[in-house]
Amino acid sequence: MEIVNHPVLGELSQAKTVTLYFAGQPLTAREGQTVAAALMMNGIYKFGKSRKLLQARGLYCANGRCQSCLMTIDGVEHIRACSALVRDGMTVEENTGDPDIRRKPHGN
Amino acid sequence: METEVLILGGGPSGLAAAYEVASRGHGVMIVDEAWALGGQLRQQTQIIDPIPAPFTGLRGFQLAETLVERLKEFPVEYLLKHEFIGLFADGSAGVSGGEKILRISAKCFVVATGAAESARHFPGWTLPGVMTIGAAQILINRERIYPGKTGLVVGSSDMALEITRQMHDVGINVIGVVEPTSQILAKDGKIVSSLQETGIPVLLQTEVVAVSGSGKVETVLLSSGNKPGVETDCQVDFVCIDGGRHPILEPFSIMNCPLRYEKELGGWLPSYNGKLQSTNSGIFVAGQAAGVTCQAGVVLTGAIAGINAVDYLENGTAEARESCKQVYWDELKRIESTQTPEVWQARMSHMG
Amino acid sequence: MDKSTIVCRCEEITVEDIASAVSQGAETFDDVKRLTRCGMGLCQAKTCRIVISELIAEMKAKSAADISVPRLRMPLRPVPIGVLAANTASGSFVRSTLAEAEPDEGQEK
Amino acid sequence: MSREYETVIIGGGVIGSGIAYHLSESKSDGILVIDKNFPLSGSSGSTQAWVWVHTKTPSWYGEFSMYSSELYGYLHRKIGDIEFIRTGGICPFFSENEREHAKSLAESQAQVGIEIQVLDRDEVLAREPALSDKVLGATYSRIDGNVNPMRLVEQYMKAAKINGVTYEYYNKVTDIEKKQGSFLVTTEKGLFTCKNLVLSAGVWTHEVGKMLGLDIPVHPVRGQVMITEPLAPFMKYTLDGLRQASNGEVLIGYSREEAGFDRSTSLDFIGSTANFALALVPDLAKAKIVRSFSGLRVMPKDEFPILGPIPGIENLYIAAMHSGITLSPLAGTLISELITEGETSIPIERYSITRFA
Repeated sequence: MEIVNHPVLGELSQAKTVTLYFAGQPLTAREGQTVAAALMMNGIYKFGKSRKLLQARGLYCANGRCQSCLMTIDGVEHIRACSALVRDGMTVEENTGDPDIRRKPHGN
Repeated sequence: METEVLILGGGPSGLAAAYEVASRGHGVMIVDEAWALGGQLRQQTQIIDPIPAPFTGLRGFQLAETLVERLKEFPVEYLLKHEFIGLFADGSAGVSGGEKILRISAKCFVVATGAAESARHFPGWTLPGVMTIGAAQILINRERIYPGKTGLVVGSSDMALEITRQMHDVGINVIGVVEPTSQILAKDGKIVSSLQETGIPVLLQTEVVAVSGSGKVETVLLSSGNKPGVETDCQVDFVCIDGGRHPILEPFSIMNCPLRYEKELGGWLPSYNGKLQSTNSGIFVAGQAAGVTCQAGVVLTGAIAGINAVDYLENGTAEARESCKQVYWDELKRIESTQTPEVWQARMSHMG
Repeated sequence: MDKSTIVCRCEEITVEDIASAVSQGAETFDDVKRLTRCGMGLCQAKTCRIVISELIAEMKAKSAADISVPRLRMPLRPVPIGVLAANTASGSFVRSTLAEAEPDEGQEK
Repeated sequence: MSREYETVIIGGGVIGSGIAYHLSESKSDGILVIDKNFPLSGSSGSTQAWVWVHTKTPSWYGEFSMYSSELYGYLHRKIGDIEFIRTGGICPFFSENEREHAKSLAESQAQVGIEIQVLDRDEVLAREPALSDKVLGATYSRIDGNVNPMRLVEQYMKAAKINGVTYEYYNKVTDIEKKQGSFLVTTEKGLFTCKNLVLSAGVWTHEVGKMLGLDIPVHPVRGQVMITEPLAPFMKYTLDGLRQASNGEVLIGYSREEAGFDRSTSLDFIGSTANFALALVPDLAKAKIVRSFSGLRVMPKDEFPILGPIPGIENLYIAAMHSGITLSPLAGTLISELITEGETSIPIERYSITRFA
C-alpha cells in the first residue's frame, strides 16, 4: 500500500505509473520505485527461496548488500530487487535456484 | 579516466569533501552505486540537529539536496549507478556500471563509503517481513510504501527510536520496541522523549524467541527477563532489526589499509591519523567509514578529509586551509564531545 | 539461543555449525569460514560478519576486538565475467598445463 | 618444562595433516602437529584442488602422481566425505602444434600406464558441451578429478585426532635444536621434544629449515583463482584451468606469479582470468564472480617434490611439494612408512633433498 499522505513529505505527487508482470500477473508500480518496493506495495513479500533449505526470502537490507532480495528480472537471474528500478513491461519472477547460464551448445 | 581526487561514496561526507576540493579549484570525481546522490540522508525526514551553521534547520533529505546543490557551480564529475569493485595493480580504481569496468586513476582517494547496519539473529530472521530498521525507513520515506501494518522493532538505538517515531507518524502500528539489555541504547534524550509521546512501549530485558509465519512474518514470540518462562505471542506483519551500525570495510581491505578496533566508533575501522589519512598515504577516510557518529560528524569529517586531500595534492598546507580545518575540528569537538563524548574520546585515541 | 538459528543467510550456516568449527580449534572468522563456508556466499560476509565475529568471541571467551576481520576480496560486488573481461586488452596469464607438459623423449623411465 | 612426543610434524596443511593421519593409522601415540595459524590458512585452503595426473611430466612424475590419485579412492572411505570426484580431466587445445604435442604426451604417459586419449573437436564437444567450439581437440584422461580441499584437511584432522594425534594451533616454531638423539622444538607456547621431526611447512619450509642450518630450496609462487556464484550444474569434467565444484561454484584460473609472500589480488588478474574463462567456456559471460583469492603455492627449485629423510640429521624428514593436494595421500603414506618401517613401498630416492647438493 502507498503512503499517500506523508506528514513531512506531503501528498504523493501524481507520478507516472508503469505495469510490471510478476509471475505473469500485471501489477501497477510508480515510476522511480524499486522492484522490491513495487512488489511490496502490491502485497508481495516473498521474492524467492534460499538455496539450501528452500525457505522464503524477501527484502532485508534494502541497500544492495545482503543479496536476500534476488529475483529474475526480464529473464536475468539473481538481480537485486532492492536496487533495480521498475520499467514498463518488466517481467519479474521469484528466485528459485542457482542461475542457469547455458545458452545453446558451445556458447554461440 | 582521470581525476585528482576520487571520492568513493556520494553521501553527506563525500559531498562535503567534494565541496572543499572543488571550491579550491581541484578536480573531483564522485562514484556512488545508487542512482542518486545523498546516501542515507535521502530517506531521513527528521531535522538534523546538531549540525553546523549553514545547514541549521534542514531535514535530512534537504541537507542532502543542499550539499548537492552547492556543488553545482563546480565542475565535479559524477559516476552514479557505478559500483567500486576493486583496484588495478597500478593503484587505479575499477568501477562498474554493469557493462564494463571503467579504470579511474586518481592522485588520491577520499573513502566515504559509510556504515552498514549490523544484524541480530533469532529463529526466523530470514523470513520475508523481517528487515533492518534502515530498510523500513527507505520504504516509508523514499519508496512511500508501508513495510507492513503492524510491526515490532528489535533494538533501541537512536536511529531505531527515530525511525519508530517516523513509522508511527505515517500511521503504522508499532506494537513495541524490544531491547534485550536493561536500558534503552539511544543517547539522545529528545529522541527518547519523542518516542515516549507516541505511547509505543520500550520493552527492556526482552528477547525475540522466534519469528514465524508461512512465507512471511505472522507471529513474534517474546520472552521477558522480568517474567522467566513466560512467552508472549504477538501478531505482526513485519519486524525491524536494529543491531547498530559499523563502518563498511571492504574498500579498506583491498586498499591495504590496516584496521583497528574501537568499540565506540562501531568496531573495526581503518587506522587514520590527525589528517584523517589512512596508513596508506593517498587514502583519506571520511564520514561513518571513519567511525559511526552523528550527521554533523559525518559532514565535518568529510570536509576535513577534503581539505587534507587538497594539502596532499599541493604537497603541503596553507594558512587559510589550516584555519578552515581548525574551525571544522572545533565544531566537531564541540558537537561530538557534548552529544557523544565516548565517540569523541575514541576518535582522539584512534588518531593517536 | 536456538542452536539451529541461521547466522550466515547466504550459505545458511547455523550457530551450531559455528560452534562445531570453534570446537575444532578455529579461532578467527577466516578459520571458521574455511570449515563452514560462512561468509563465503553471495554477500561475502557483509551481513554476517559482526554476528559471527561476536559469536566466535563469545564461544572463545574473548572480546570482539580479538576477532580479526575476514579477508575481503575483489570484486567487492558480484560482477558478470562478461563485464570483467570487456575492456581488458591484456590476454590471459593463465598457462595451460598441457603447454607446460614435457613428454619424455625416450631417454628416461 | 618440555612436552615429549614421539613425532612432531611442523605444518598442518594438506601435507602435514595427511602425514599425521597416515602415521596415526599405524602408530597411534605421540604425534603432535604444530601449525603457526590454523590449517587451511595457507596454500591448502587456496587452491583449485585438482587431483591431477595426466599432464604431469616426465612420466616418472606422472606415475608418482597417479599412485597418489589412486589412493584417493580409498581415502574418502577411511576419513569421510571429502567431495572427491574422479571427473576425468580435459586439456583443450586450440592449435595444430598443440595436437602434435598432445599426441607425444599420450605416447610417453602410456609407458607408465596413464591412459590419455587425444580427442578431436567433435569428440571433445560431445563430452563437454560447455566448451568453446573454437577448440581443435583435447587430451582426456579418466584418472583426473578434484576434491574439496577444506573438507580434505578437516577430515584428515578429525580422523587424526580420533587416532590420538594432538594439534597445536596458532603456535609458531621459533627454534629447533638436535641434542642427544632428540629434537628440541621451541615454540611461542613452549618447548617440545621428539624423536622424529617432519618438516611439512609448505612455503614456510625454507624458514623452518634454516633453524636446523638447512637451505631447503622452496619458494612461494602466487596463484590467484576467481570464483563464480553457485550455478546450476553445467560442466562435468575438470578442465585445465577451470572446474565446477559440487556446490555449483566455478573455480577459474591458474596463475603463476613470482610475488614473494604477497597475497594480494588485482583487477588486472581478474580481467585476464575473465578473458581466459570466456575463451574456454563462452557461457560463463553471464556468470557472476563473487570473489577471488590468492594463495601461495609451494615451489621447490626444480618443481619436483622434496620428500624423504634428510641425510646427516637422523630421524629428520621433509615433505615439501607443489601439487600437495594431488600428492597428499601418497606423501602421507610414504613418510609414515619411513618413520615406522624405515623404508618405503615405492622408491623415492629421486625426490631426495640430496639432489640439490
